[in-house]
Amino acid sequence: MDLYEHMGKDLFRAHGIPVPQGVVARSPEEAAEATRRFGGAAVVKVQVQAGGRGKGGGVALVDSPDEAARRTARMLAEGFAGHPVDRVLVEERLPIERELYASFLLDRSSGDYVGLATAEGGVEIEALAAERPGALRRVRIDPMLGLRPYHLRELTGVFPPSAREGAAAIVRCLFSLLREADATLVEVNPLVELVDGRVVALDAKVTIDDNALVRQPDLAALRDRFPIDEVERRARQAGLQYVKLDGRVGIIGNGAGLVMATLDVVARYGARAANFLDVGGGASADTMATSLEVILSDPAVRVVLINIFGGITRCDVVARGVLEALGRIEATVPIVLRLDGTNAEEGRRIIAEAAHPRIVSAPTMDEAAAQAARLAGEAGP
Amino acid sequence: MDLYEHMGKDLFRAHGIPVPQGVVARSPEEAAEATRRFGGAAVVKVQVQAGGRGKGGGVALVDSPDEAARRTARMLAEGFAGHPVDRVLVEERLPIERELYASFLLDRSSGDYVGLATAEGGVEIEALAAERPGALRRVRIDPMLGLRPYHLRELTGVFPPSAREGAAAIVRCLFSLLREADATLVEVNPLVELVDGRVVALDAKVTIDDNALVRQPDLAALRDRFPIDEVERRARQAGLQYVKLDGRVGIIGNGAGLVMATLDVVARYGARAANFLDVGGGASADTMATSLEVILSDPAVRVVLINIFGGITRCDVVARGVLEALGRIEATVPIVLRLDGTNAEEGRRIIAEAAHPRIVSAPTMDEAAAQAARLAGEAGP
Amino acid sequence: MSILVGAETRVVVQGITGSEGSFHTRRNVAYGTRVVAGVTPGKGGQAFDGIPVFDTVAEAVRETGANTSVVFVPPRFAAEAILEAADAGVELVVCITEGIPVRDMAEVHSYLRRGATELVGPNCPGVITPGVANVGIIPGEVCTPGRVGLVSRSGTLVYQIVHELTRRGIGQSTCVGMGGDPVHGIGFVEALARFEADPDTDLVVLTGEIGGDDEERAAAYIADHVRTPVVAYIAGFEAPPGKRMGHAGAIVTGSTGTAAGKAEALEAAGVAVARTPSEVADLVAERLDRRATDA
Amino acid sequence: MSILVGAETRVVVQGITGSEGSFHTRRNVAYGTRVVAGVTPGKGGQAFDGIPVFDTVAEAVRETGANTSVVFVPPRFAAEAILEAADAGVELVVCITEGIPVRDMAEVHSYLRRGATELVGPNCPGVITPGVANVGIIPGEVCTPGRVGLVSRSGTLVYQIVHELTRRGIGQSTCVGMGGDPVHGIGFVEALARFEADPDTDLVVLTGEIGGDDEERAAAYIADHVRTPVVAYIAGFEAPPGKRMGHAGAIVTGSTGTAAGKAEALEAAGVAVARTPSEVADLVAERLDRRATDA
Repeated sequence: MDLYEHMGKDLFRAHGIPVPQGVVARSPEEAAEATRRFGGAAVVKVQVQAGGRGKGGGVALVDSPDEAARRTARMLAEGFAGHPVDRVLVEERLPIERELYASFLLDRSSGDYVGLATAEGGVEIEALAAERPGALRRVRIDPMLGLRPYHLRELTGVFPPSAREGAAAIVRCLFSLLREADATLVEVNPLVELVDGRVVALDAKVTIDDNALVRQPDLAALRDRFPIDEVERRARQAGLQYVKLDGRVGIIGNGAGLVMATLDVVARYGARAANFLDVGGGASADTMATSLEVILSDPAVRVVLINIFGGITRCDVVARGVLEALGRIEATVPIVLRLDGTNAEEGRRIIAEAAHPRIVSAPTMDEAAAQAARLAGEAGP
Repeated sequence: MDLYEHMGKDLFRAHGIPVPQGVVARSPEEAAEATRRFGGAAVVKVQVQAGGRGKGGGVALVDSPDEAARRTARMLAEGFAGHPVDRVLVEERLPIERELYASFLLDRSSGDYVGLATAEGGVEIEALAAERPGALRRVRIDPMLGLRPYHLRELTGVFPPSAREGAAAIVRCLFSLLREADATLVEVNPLVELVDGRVVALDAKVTIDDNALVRQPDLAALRDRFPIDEVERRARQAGLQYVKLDGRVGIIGNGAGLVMATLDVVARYGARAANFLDVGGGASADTMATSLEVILSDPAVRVVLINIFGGITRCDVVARGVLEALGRIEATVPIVLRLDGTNAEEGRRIIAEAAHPRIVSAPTMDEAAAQAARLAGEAGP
Repeated sequence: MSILVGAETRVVVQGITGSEGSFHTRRNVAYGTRVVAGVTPGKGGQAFDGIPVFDTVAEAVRETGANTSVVFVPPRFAAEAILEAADAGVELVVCITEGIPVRDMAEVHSYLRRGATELVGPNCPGVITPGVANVGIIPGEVCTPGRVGLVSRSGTLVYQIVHELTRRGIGQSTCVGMGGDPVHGIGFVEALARFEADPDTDLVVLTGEIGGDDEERAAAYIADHVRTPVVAYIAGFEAPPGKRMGHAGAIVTGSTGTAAGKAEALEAAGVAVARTPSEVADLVAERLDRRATDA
Repeated sequence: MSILVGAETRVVVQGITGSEGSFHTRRNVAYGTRVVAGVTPGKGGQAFDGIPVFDTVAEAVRETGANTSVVFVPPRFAAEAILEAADAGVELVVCITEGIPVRDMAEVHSYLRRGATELVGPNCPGVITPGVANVGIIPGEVCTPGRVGLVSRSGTLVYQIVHELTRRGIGQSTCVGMGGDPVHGIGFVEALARFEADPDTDLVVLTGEIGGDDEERAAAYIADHVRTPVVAYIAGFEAPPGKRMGHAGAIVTGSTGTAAGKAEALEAAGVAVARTPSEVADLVAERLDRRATDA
């Protein structure tokens, strides 16, 4: 779960990391009021679960409450890079001497924590890493060992001496936060040295491990604070992994890999998926009904492809679930159903006997995809 | 540093481990008074830095204050197994259902912590390990991992079910104590289950890592509470490693290994060492003077053998130190001096020029030992 | 004949009395797997379908000689369960549990680095050597003994691809579901090394997914160390961009994690990359035929 | 030609500006050892006798290619210094520091188990390959190049025995002072394995002490793995009983730790055990003569 900057900064504050004074504004009026409080000059920043705000116009330096209101109004209206925006962060403007960079993350290749630091903050860190790797200090930290004084010395050694002490205090807190909040990424870009010598986190990017939310109740509560599509909310509440796409073939499958493969096979037959939907291990009537509802709520969908390979999931249960779901909701488009694996024959027999007018059975994944593409009116080669 | 039982029990209490009520008594009167307080029956235990008290008469069950006074008087007068006794621990008597055993220690072979537990407490644990190893549960604990619930389950699984919960709480605290107090051994033998079901540590054996005393000021303060020979105290204060032995050849050397080897070589020539004395890396006039004083205070000494192999230690410095020391104190016996290694020639020249009547130079360790044995009147083969 | 699990495998099931554990224990036993012990703290001394249950893995190992553990305990206890198995001297731990916090797994990963215990998973379907032993939740019915090895990040894709192979009469030496969690045990590289050393594996199927750089590292390893033919499939050519670990994540892995990027890396290492699961089976059949012709 | 240190050794001195560090750095440099860097936090950018000083070992390794570290920092920082060297990728750490709390060393020991860094010490005199490189505080003057390896728990006994060998014209391939602390790095077994693999070591001298069970484990290893002749000396036949770790300690080590017990174990493994240091040299000379006669 990616946190909004202002949530990240709340965490920073709680862990003793200095951040600028700021106020979350949900309207132009609130933004103007906050700017007034900061003496008439402020920074207005869109709050989205995405990066690249500086370049993309998501950050505005404003010199009056009016200007803050105007920029906020536009941000709320236009969103940012396809993300809806329901709030901005209005912060005091600070006199910056130089911009630095610091981050910690869990490196999935090695299973270790990695700390990164550079004196050239504020730029795109990938670009810096590619162009001038020598400018980036990289430290591997064993998860059982934790951050040691020499790791800290190594990371902050890349900063100018004037900023080292202030930065070291922040970097140490960043690592505590990473572990205590079950984060997989904490990034400060830029970390700034002010004209008066103080070091402050001007930005905050924090990603929390979804698996750990059960033991991070405060962070888990934030999950519901992000604006989310009504359909996605419904899917999530039913425990479904749902992502909206822009094709015409609605997809339901069990297991992320199989669903992704289904998307690929549908593409192979010339059509495009309308969504990614993984029912996971369960395939009860309720699950099937919710899945169908979610998918059929997308007006672009011309056909639904249900692709189940039974392992734990039993195909007879799926078959009954689909039929029961269709008793509850109206199927407005054809449904191509492919059942394989555990109890597949039984499942196919149940479907055949029901002879539901909307259901088209397919014996293999490829034939199911071909059928679905044809029914979507997108049949290709 | 081995703690007295009552010191170990103070530590136990501080770490939440239940122990019997007890009072340290330094006189028969104090022991009688304590026994009175416990209702007239008590256990009196000598406090020494040694084991085997139960068998050796160091523990007495007393049924009256008078008996407590009598037994205490004898313990204070007679000492225990050659150790002086300056105090006893008087404890309440508890109704014991059964005796168990639990310990943790740092295993020098593997570098891991090891936990040991058995339901057959109160006996000699080496004997049990040798005779019925199956009765002893042994768990290896990685120092970075620490004690985990499954380690605890494995250790306490050897106890009868009625005692497991109480024992588990104690065993967990024992491990915390081990690490927080920088102990290399914590042992409870017996750990007892009382008739009322409570589990209590009836004994406490704790060894503290001497190297860690610098960061354990409370424990370091205990160091001076043990009764110690005046000569040993002087040696220790001068930073010398001194152990009294019962031969006639006083030994001074640099490095534990070399001093032990000197003992061996002296024995080879038919004599026996009067002591072990390691001056360590330093060999100033002060060190040499104190070393000679310490050794010459032993009336059994007939000759002193100084065996120095210079590495960091420089032989010229040693030579001057010995001469200066002999200017301050009177050498009542001959001193055989062997100098080798760094600046040995210079050192020998200094000795030769000084022509001190008590100093006999020897070119090698073997010749020095032969000379010393001869001068001690113990020359052998 | 196989890798990781085989005729010598003696399984202890951690969480044997739980609903998942008991269900799959029965299936694994029915398949012929030697399940010699179970562990459920507090239930030591009981039995499950005649299998003795112990309080600790150490006890199970001591009493039954178990050398392989399969973990079905809930996520908040699962990392501890792996550590326990490792400390008990089990050679292979297969962790099925999904949803273990990655911080816990990072600690486990660090600890296992110093010992002799191998881990498969977590969040994986397990390992099956068809006809011999099934440790985990892969449906044994879809598998058939043979000489093609399979290693997959996705669980259901193991089933799908094995099914496609079996339909064409192509049997499997061992199928490994390595799991898709960020920090995991045996990965492509370790599985490939084992298949390469297995005289009874003629070809390896590698099933990847978008995200991470496991496939890129596998490609580099194949180029340098693997002579056995490899056929790959990467799920997610059409999938929405995977979750990334932020900007810094991309630097560390040195990969953008797309299916196309992964396919390209593998193809550069001489791997035949299929675009769909059925194409995997086609490519495998073709390679095996070519090999037979060459021989 | 040698073990552990040799012509390829590039040393970084941790604590180079301290009194011990600076003194011995000069001696090691004078001996011909390639000391390429020093580390003292806060003094990065300075130089010591022309040797660049860095704030961290990682930086020293990056800038100078150091592959061996020698630690002279005070006891309360020494364990961290070893961890730092290991994380910086140094291959060998020689820790001279005496008085490190054993809890800290236990943690270090656990950490090093999983990596590629070797440790000698702590509380040791270091390692010298006579005529080539001296890493630590062994006085180079007493050594002479040759074909006898030496490994010792005691520091001054290294000097004494090397001196006895040199006096008889017997040179040394490498002398290792392993240190006498309870938890330490390379021990007898690891040193023996290296000497056994070194084509230029004809015989090994092993110098033990009372206490612990290092010598007993060495004996078992020699019996199974060592063909190179071994001559041993155990100091302390006449010494007072060594400090023991209480009753439980004796069970764990399976040894009472006496010199006689150790000598007996070694003799049972075919090792010639001397009773005094000079007898060590006699036995070595005798074995080498016999070997020369045989050849």
